[in-house]
Amino acid sequence: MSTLHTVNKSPFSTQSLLSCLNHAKDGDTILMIEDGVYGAAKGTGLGDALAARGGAVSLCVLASDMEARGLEASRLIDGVTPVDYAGFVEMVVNNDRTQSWL
Amino acid sequence: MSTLHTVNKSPFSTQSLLSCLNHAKDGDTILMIEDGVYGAAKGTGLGDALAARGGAVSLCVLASDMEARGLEASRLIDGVTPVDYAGFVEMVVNNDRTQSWL
Amino acid sequence: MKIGVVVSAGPYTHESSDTAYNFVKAAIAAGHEVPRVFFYHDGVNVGTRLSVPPQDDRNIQVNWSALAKEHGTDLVICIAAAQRRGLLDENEAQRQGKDADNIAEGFRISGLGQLIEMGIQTDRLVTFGE
Amino acid sequence: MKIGVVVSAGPYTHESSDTAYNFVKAAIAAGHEVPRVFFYHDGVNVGTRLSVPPQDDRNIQVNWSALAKEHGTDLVICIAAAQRRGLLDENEAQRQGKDADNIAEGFRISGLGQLIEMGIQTDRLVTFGE
Amino acid sequence: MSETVKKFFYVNRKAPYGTIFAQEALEVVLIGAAFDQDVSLGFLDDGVYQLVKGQDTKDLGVKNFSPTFRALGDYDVTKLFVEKESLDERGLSADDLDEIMYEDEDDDWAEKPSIRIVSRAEMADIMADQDVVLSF
Amino acid sequence: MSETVKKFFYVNRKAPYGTIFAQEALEVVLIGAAFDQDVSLGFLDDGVYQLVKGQDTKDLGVKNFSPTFRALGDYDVTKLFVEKESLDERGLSADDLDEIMYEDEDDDWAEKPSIRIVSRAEMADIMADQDVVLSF
Repeated sequence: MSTLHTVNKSPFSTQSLLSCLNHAKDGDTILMIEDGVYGAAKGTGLGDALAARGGAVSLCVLASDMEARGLEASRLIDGVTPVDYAGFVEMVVNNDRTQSWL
Repeated sequence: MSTLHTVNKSPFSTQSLLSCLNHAKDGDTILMIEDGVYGAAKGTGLGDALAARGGAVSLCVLASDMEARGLEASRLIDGVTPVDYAGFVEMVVNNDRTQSWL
Repeated sequence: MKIGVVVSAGPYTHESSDTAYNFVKAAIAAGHEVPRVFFYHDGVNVGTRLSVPPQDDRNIQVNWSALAKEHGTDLVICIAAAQRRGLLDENEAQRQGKDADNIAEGFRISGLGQLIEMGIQTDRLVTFGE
Repeated sequence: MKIGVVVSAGPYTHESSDTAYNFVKAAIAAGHEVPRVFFYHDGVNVGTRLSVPPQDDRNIQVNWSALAKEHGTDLVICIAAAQRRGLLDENEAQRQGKDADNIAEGFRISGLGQLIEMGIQTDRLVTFGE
Repeated sequence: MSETVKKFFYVNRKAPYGTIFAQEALEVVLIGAAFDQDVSLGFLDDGVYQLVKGQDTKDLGVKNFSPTFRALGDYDVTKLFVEKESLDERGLSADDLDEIMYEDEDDDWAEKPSIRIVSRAEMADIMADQDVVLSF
Repeated sequence: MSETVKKFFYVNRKAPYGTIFAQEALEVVLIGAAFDQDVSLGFLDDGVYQLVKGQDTKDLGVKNFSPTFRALGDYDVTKLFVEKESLDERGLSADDLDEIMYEDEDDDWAEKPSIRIVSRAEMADIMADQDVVLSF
């Protein structure tokens, strides 16, 4: 039994990613979409908090939202995987529920 | 030359109040409205940051938004003044410009 | 698998309705079923036929209407949320004494029960919002 | 003093249009002039005459229209923002080949220049938004 | 209605009045109650503000929907989980919240509190035990 | 038009694409440029993301408006203040931003950068020196 969490807000303007990290359980997946993709960039204080959960929780980011914002794969925190919409659908199917951190 | 700053977001969900505090200058006024009124409550970590600027910056909160949310005057940080809409208008007039931290 | 989708933010203003549209297309392409999309909060505004986006921009309403036509997806707009925000079909307009309606083809107005029903009858539910 | 006001969030969804309305009433009551209110972003949706809020709730559009009638306040809806979001007057509807319009009495549709002009011609400008 | 009983969870993370999400979430809960599912509500982050007592919207001119929470028991919605850490961070305690009761039909209609204060870890466990999560 | 020249300041605090505010702010700047006022733009908090180079919205299906910033010089909008602390917090530096140039008519049409990196304290000073502040 696992959950897919989606986060669509910048972690620098809202607390959504932080709250998501505080509630995600081992084996869950966090997918960063829309302005949420900024949370996947390394070199920030938040990035360290995210990377710390990287083993227990799968971290993904929506590729088309990265590209729109000029966020290159080379800037991603180690262990964060870019996915396309087909991958997004697969994650929804492969987890028991999806929770959106709006 | 002084500025009225309005903050309408909860400081626990967005960074608006913090960013406002980081840019307000001595002699300015910060008015907390809508969900921003939660920033005026004492007993929180953020309250201390706000109180620290309380001497140099005037801190106000819109009374009707406090009442709607059940925030009683006794819970306000020392030095924060509740105002009504007439007071809001006066502050707009008495400062040289108004900046909304949306 | 049956996937239900909720759209709860307004078109153009927030990216959510675009993300939802891309997601639904991908889900159908992968062989899943998206029997219904439920539009709530400002999401109801996706269903207005009066919007005229710039020529070089996508037309969110037209995209959704085309998707409904092609795949039979039931696009349901919440009646309570729609009334507040001024989104009406012909029946509602008549009932409310309004002289115009603005709902687009492929969308229909119904109650919140349709959202709960979607939650019961689908295997997964995904919300896209503000 | 002349005070200009910008409303940039949608009605009911965000409190901003209520706050703006209360502010404008208080400013006029205090003897100031509010020559214009400019509606931008989702704020344009304040001006639809098709909204039907619950009986026990306030009617945001009706309140603004009454204010415009009583005090002559110029309620301007941004045309570019309005087109995207499906807010049209009769002229615009005709020009865009749409079969309905939805603007309320007391509101008018015009360009962004009206916002800049308001900034130039008023002594203060206050923005209420999302 | 359907024979299936699913666990429905309503996630409330936003303050009341500044935005309509809290109020429109409650409208879903009320309609959803008719479907005989297993319903819980979670209040965390700014969502805990929805339950603060003493809300008075007279001067604001909008509808005060907080009394509706007290009516939820009549609709058999009796599980309102409130996160302790979210209260703490906001300088609030359980005493600052409205008293919301229900009558337990399995216990001779005894009056019991609907609000249950839970830790963040417990809230995470509750979330992980749901079939349908609706986020507001 | 009016004879008055006022200092107009556009405050950009939001990221592009997730919401429309950045794009619709730019639309105001373009129209406003015709009014011959003293225009500056401030980019702080998530607003600095608007200027990041390499934006490609092809797969997203929305319009890429970032090239419009490079055209602002033609409209005599040449003062784009970017807050250094906001860049730092996001792991960004000036090198990550688009190159935006203008031709200085007072200096023999020399090409000069429109983007000026300023400290938070300088941004506060710039804000405190304006007549009209438009927030997005």
